[in-house]
Amino acid sequence: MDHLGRIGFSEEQADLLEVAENFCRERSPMEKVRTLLEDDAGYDTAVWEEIAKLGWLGIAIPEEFGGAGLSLAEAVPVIEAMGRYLLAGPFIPTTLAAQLLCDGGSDAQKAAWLQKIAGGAIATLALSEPDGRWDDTEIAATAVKNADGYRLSGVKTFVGDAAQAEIILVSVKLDDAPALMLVEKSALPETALRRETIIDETRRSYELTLDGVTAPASALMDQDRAAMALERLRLAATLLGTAEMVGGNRAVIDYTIDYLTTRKQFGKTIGSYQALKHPTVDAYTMFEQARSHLYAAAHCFNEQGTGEIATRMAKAQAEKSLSYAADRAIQFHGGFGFTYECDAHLYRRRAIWHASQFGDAAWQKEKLAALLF
Amino acid sequence: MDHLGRIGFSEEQADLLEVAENFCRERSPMEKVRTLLEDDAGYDTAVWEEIAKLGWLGIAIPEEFGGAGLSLAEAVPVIEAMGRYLLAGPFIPTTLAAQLLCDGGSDAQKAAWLQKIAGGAIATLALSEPDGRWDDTEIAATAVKNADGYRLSGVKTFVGDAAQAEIILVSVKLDDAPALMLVEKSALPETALRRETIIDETRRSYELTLDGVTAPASALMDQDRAAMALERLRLAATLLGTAEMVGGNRAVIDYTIDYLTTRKQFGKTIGSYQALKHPTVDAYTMFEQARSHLYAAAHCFNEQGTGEIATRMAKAQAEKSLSYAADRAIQFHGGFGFTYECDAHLYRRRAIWHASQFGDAAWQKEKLAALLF
Amino acid sequence: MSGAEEKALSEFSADADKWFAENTPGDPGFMLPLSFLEVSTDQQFEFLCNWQRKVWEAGYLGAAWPSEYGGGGLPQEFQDAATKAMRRHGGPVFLNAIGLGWAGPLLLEMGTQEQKSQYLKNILSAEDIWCQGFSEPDNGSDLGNAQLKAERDGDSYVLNGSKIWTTLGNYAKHMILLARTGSDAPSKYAGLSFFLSPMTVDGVETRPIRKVTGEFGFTQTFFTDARIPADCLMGEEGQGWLIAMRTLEYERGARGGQAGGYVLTPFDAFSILDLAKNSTRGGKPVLDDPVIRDRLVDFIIEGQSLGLCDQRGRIAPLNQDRPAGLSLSNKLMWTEFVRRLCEFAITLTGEKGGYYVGEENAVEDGLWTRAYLNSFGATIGGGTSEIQRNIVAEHVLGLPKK
Amino acid sequence: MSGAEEKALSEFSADADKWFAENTPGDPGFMLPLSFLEVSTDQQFEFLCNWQRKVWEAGYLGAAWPSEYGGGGLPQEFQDAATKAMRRHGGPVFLNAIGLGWAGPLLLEMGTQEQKSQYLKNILSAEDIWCQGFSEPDNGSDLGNAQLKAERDGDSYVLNGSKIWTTLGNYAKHMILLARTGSDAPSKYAGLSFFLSPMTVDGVETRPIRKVTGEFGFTQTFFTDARIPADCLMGEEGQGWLIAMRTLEYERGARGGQAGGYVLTPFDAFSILDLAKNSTRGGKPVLDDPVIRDRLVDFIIEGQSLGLCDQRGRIAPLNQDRPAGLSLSNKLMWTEFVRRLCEFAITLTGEKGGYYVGEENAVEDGLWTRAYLNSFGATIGGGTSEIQRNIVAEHVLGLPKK
Repeated sequence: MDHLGRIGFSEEQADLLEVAENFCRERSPMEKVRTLLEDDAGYDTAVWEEIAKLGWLGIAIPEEFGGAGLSLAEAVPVIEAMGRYLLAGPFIPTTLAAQLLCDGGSDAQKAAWLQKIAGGAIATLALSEPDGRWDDTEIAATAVKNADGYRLSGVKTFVGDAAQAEIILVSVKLDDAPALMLVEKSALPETALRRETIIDETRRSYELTLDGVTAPASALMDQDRAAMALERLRLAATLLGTAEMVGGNRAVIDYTIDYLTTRKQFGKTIGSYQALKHPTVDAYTMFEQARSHLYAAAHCFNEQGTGEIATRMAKAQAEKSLSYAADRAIQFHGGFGFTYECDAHLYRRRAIWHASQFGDAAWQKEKLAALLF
Repeated sequence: MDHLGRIGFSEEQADLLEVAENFCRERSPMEKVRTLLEDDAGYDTAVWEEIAKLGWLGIAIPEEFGGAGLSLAEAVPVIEAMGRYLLAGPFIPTTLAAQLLCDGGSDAQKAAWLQKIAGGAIATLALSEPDGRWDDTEIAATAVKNADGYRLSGVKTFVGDAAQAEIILVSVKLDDAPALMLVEKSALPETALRRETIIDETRRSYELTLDGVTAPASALMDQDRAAMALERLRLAATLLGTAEMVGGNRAVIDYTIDYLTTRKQFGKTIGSYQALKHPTVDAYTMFEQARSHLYAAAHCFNEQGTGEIATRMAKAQAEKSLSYAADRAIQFHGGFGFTYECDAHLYRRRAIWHASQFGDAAWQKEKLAALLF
Repeated sequence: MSGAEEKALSEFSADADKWFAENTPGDPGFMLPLSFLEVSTDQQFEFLCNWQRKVWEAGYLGAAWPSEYGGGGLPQEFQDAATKAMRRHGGPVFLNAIGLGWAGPLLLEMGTQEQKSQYLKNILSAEDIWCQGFSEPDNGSDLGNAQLKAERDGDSYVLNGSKIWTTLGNYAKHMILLARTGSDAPSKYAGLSFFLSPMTVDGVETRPIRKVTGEFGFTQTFFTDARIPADCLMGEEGQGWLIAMRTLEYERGARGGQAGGYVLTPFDAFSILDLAKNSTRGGKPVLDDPVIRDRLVDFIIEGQSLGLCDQRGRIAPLNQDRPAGLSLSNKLMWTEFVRRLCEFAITLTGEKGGYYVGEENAVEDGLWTRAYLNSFGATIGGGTSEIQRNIVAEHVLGLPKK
Repeated sequence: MSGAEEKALSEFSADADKWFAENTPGDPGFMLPLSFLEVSTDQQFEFLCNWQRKVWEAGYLGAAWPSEYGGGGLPQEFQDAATKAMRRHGGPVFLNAIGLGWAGPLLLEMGTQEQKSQYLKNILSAEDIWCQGFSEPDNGSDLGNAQLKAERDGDSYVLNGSKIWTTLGNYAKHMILLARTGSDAPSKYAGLSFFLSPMTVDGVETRPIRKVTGEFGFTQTFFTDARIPADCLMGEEGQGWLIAMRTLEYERGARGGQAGGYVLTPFDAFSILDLAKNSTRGGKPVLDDPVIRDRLVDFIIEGQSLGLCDQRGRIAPLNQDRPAGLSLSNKLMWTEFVRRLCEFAITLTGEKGGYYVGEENAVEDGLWTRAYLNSFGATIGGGTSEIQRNIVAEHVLGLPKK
C-alpha cells in the first residue's frame, strides 16, 4: 500500500547516530545509571550541559531560533543511543516542549524560549490528567481569564522532570476550547509539584496541581493552533518514546547474550541450550523489525497520513519487542535475574513506562485499524 | 465464580471410555483410516453395525425409545475415543439428530425414529446455509404449507453423511418463524445432494438443494420448541465436536512423540533437542487443559448457564490446543511432515474442520465475554 | 468415605467456612505479601506468623497431620475443605512455606520419631520458620553440582560454603540443606547429603538480597566453619540427592503430605476481572474494549483450566495414559499463567500502569506491576520453567534426555 | 550512481512498469501455483516456462547477469526495478528457482568459462530447469551426513543412492548435487563433493511424492549406477560442503547474484486485507469484528516490518552491530510469517473454512487453506526454522553451538 512508510536515512542521522552512541557509552556507564537511580534530579547536570553544547537540543529547532533547523528524524538516533545506554535526563520532554512551542507558541514565546532551550534550558509538558486519557478529546484542567491574566485549576500527572524545568507547557480548557499555557516554573507555589513514584526509576515524573496558579496574559499560546499542535505533539512523543525503546531493546538483547555466553550450568554454557537460544533469536528478529519501523517512522514522520501510520506501527512493534526481550532477559538470568542487581528489569520497567505514555500497543493498533481499513 | 463448571466422571463414562478406546483402536487402525479416505461413503458399514449393537447410538436416547437413557456426557468418552483413532462414520450427526428429535420432534416422530436410530438408522442435520451463520437468528430456507404438506426451498450446506442417512432434519422458516422438518432421504430427488469437497477427508459432507422438495404434513416437528431445540442442538454439536478434537489431540501428540523418540539427525534422537522438546511440552499441557475442560463441559452440560459456559470454553481451548499440536506435528516431522503420507495433517485438517462448524474459538470467546462479563 | 465420615466432613467444612468468615483479617493498613516469597518487613512477618498460628489453633492447618505432632489426625479431605474455605474468604498466605510444604511432609515420610516430635508442631504454629538451602551462586539450576562442604568431625558436621535465594533466611530457625559430604564419590550426586540444619549456630550469616521489585525478600547464606550436630543428617550420607528430589516432588505437587493452606495468593483469572471492571484505559472503560474482552476470556479459560486439571488429577480413569502428567506439569502451568496474567493486568490499568508501589495515584497501590515482577520468583525458583519443561518432556512424555 | 545512470535507471523502470502492465497475464482459467514448489500439472509448468521466457526476452530477468551469458549486463539496481514492477503488477512466479537463485549465482561466482556458456542462458530462458539434490531420506536436516555415493571411474562418476524433496524433479534437466566421494575422509564434511549433474542419463529415476496438500509437487530421485561425465564436478573433490553452504547463502539472501524476479508469490499482509474486506464470519462482515481487526493490524505491522527490514539491510550505518543479521534472519522471519498469516486467513473465512480446493463454495477456491499447508514447505525446506534459529543464534548473535 502506498501510504505505508519507507526507510530513508540521511547523512545527518548517520553522523548523529555514531556520535551519540559514543557519547552515551562514555557518559552513561551502568554504574552511573545505577547511582542516578537514587538521585533526586535523576540526571547529571554536567552531562546535560555537554548535550546542550553538542547542539542536540536544537536539532529540530529552526535556525532563526538558534537551532540546527533539522527535523525530529535527526533527534531519533540521538534518543535511540540514549535509550541504549539508559542515559538519564530531560532530553525527551525538552525536545517535545520545543516542538510544541514551534507548532503552537506565539511569536513572542518562540523568541523568548526556543533559543534558550537550544542552549540547555529545560522545558516540559503537562498534558496527562488523572482520567488517563491518551488523547486530548477532553481536558479537565481549566484556565479562566481574569484581569491579570489567567487563573488555572485542575491536576496534571506525569509531568516529566518538572522540578528541573524552567517552563511547563500546560494543556487546559479555555472558553470551552483546548488551549496551551506556557507556565514558568518560578510562578508555581512550592506545593504545586509532587514527585510521583513511577515504574521507570531512571526518570522523574511529577504531579502538578494547578489550583491557585495564575499566569500572565502572555502565557497563552496560539489558541487557534492548540488542537493541531497537541495532536502533532502526541505523535512526536510516540516517535521519541519508540526511539528510546528501540535503543533499550538492543541493549537488553546484548546484555542477555553476554550472560548466555559466559554463564555455565550443568557444565555447559547456557547459551547453547535451545530453550534459551531460540527465544533469544525471536527477541532479536522482533527487535530488528522494531528498528526498521522506527527508521521508517522517522523518515516519513512529516508526511500526512503516512507519518501517523508509520509512527503508530513503530511504537506497537517496539513495545511488543522490548517487553518480550526484557521479560525473557529476566527469566534467562535465572536467580540473578530476580535480583535488583541484574539490569534486565531496568529495561522491562522502561517498556512498561512507555506503554503507559501516549497510548500502548493495543491503543495504537486500534488507531491503526481505523487508519488502514 | 460459581457458575463455572466442575469435573465429575460417572462409572458409565469410565466404562464407556475404556470399551470405546479398545474398540476404536482395533477397528480403526491407520491403514483402515487411509483406505476410507478414498471411499465414497467414507466409513465401514460393518463397524457401524457393531457400534449400533454396542448400544452407543442410544446412549442419550430415553429408555422408552430403546435407548440407554443416559445423557450426552456418556457419549463424550465414546466420541473422544473415535477422535483419537480417527474412526470414521456418521456417529456425531446421528447422535445430534437423535437429540434434536428428542428435544423438538413430535411424539409420532419420536416413536417412529428414535428406536430405529438406536438400532443403527443413520440420521443427520441440515442447518448450515451459504451465508455461513453460526447461529439460527436468520434462516433463509423456507417451508410453505400447501394442500399435501410443505413445499421446501433454499440451500443447506455441510449436511454430514447425507448420502447414507435415512432422515435429514432441516431447519426452515415457516410462517416467519423457525421450524424443523423431518425429511426422509427417500423423498429427495437424485440431484438434491452434491458431495462437498471439505478439508477433513475422513468425513463426508453434502450440499442439499431443497428447491422442489416436498414433505408431508407429518414432517413438521414441534414448532413451538424449534428455536429452543436448535439452540440446544448447536451447543450439543459444540460439545461433541470438542470431544472429537480432544481425542485427536491426544493422538497427534503421541504420534509426534513417537517420531521424536525414533528419528535421528546429527547423530542424536531429535526429541532430545529442546527446540522440539519444549514446544511438545507446551502442546501437551494445552491438551491436558482441553481435556479437563471437555469433562467439565460434559459433566455440567445440562446445567442452565454453566453448561453453555463450560462447553464454549472447552471448544475454544480444544480448537487452540489441537491446532497448535497438529501444526507443530507437521513441522516437527520435517520433510516427511510435508508429505501426505505423514498423518499429522489429518489432525490439522480436522481442527480446521471443527473450527468451521458451529463457531470457531474466536466466536466462542465472543459469546463467553457476553456470558461472563 | 462412610456416611458418618461424609457427615463429619460436611460439618467440618461448614464450621471452617464460618470460622474464616469471622476471623479472616481485613486490611491491616500495610501491604500484605502475595506470597511467602515476598515478606520484606518485620510487620508483615509478625502479622503472618500470628495468622498462621491462629488458623492452626482453630484446627484448620495441619488437620491431616498426626495429632501427636500437633496435627488434627483427620483425613486429607478435611484439610482440603479448610483450605477451600480459607481461599473462599481470601485469607492471607501462610509464610512457613518450606516447613509446611517441604520439610513437614519429608519428616512425616522419612523422619525419626524424635525428629517428628522436635520439629512438626513448631512448623504448624509458625514457632519455627524453615528455609531451604539448595541453590548456590554458581549452580542455580544444577542442584546436583552443589559445592557447600559438610565435613564430619566427631559428633558434628562442619559446614563451609554458601547458599543463595534463601527465602526468609533472616527469619528462619532451620534450613533443609543439601551439602557435599564426599568429594571422592563415584558421581557428583552420590557425594551429596541432606541436613536439617539449624540457622542459629555460629558461623551462619545471612546477607539480604534486593529483589527485582526493589524490595528485600531473601538472603544469601554464608557458612564459615559452622558446626551442627551430626544427627542433623537426614537418612544416610550420600542420600542427599534422592531426598532433595523427593522434596522437589512435594513442591511440584507430585507427592502429598503438605500441611495445607496456601503460601501464594491463589491467582485465578477472576482476580483480574474485578480490576477490569473498575479500570479505564485511555479514558474508556476497559470492558467496553472487545479486544481486551477477548484476551480476558483467554485468561479466564486458562485459569479455569488449571482448576479443572487439579480436579481431573484426582480421577484415575481420566489419567491413565500419563498418570503423573498433570501433577508434574502443575508448577509449569501455574507459574507461567500467573506471570502472563499479571503482565496483562498492567495493561488494563492504561496510563496508570506507569505508576509503581508507593504512588498514591497507582491502581491498587501498584499491586499488579509488583506481582508481575514477583512472578519471576516462581518461574525461576524451584526449577526454572525451562527445567520444568525438561522434566515434563523426559518424565511424562518419555522424550530422551540427550 | 551518476546522473546519466540514474536517468537510465528511471527510464528502464518506467519501461518495465509499462511492459508488465501490458504483458502480465490474467486468470489463465486454472489455478496458478503460489510458488515454484507447487507446480503439479503440465499445464501449470508450460504456462510458467512461457512466462519466464517472455520476461527474459523482454530484458526483465537476468538484467544484471553478464550479457555474454544471456543477461542484460546492467547494474543490479536495474533488475531490482524490474522485479519491483513485476511485483506491482502481480505477475506469476518464475519456476526455475534453483537455476535462477542458486545454480546461476554459483556458476557466476565459481564456474568455468565453459560452464557459464553451457548453462546460464538456458537457466534464464527456462530451457533448462534445475533442481537440487541435497536432502536424503535419512538426513533431512543433517546435510553434512549425505550418503549418496559418487565413485570416479575413468572419465565418469558413478552415482548410487537417493535424494528426496526434489522440487520439479520430474521436469528438471540438471541437478545441483551433493554426493560423497571419499569414504575415508578425515571428517564427514571433507568427504563431500558438489556436482552439476544431468538428470537425463540412465539410472536416474524419479518417483513423485504426494504433498501434505494432497497435490504432487516434488519427487524422490533414485540413482542406480548412474554415470555422469567427470567434468560435472564443481571445484575439487572434497569441496562439496563449502560449495553447498555457499548456495544456501544465496537462498538465505546473505549473498547476491540471483537472476531476479520471484519464485514465491510475495505475501504481504495486504494480500489478506482484500480477503478480510470481502468475507463474513458467522454471518457478519469480518471487518466489523474488532478482535479480527486487531489481529489483522498485527499481521500488517509484521508484514510491513519485513519489507522495511529489506530496505534497512541496504543502509550500512543501520547495520553496524550485526551486519549479517538481517540477511541471515530473512528466511526465518518470512517463512514463519507466511505460515501464520495463511493460518489466520483461514479463520477469516468462517464456516467456509471447512471447504477445500476444488469445492465450488470455497472462498477463493480454498487458496488460503492450501497456502497454509504449503507454507510448511518453506518452514521445513532449505533448513527448518529450528535450524534457521540455530544459524541466527550462532552466526549472528554469537551464541555457542554446544
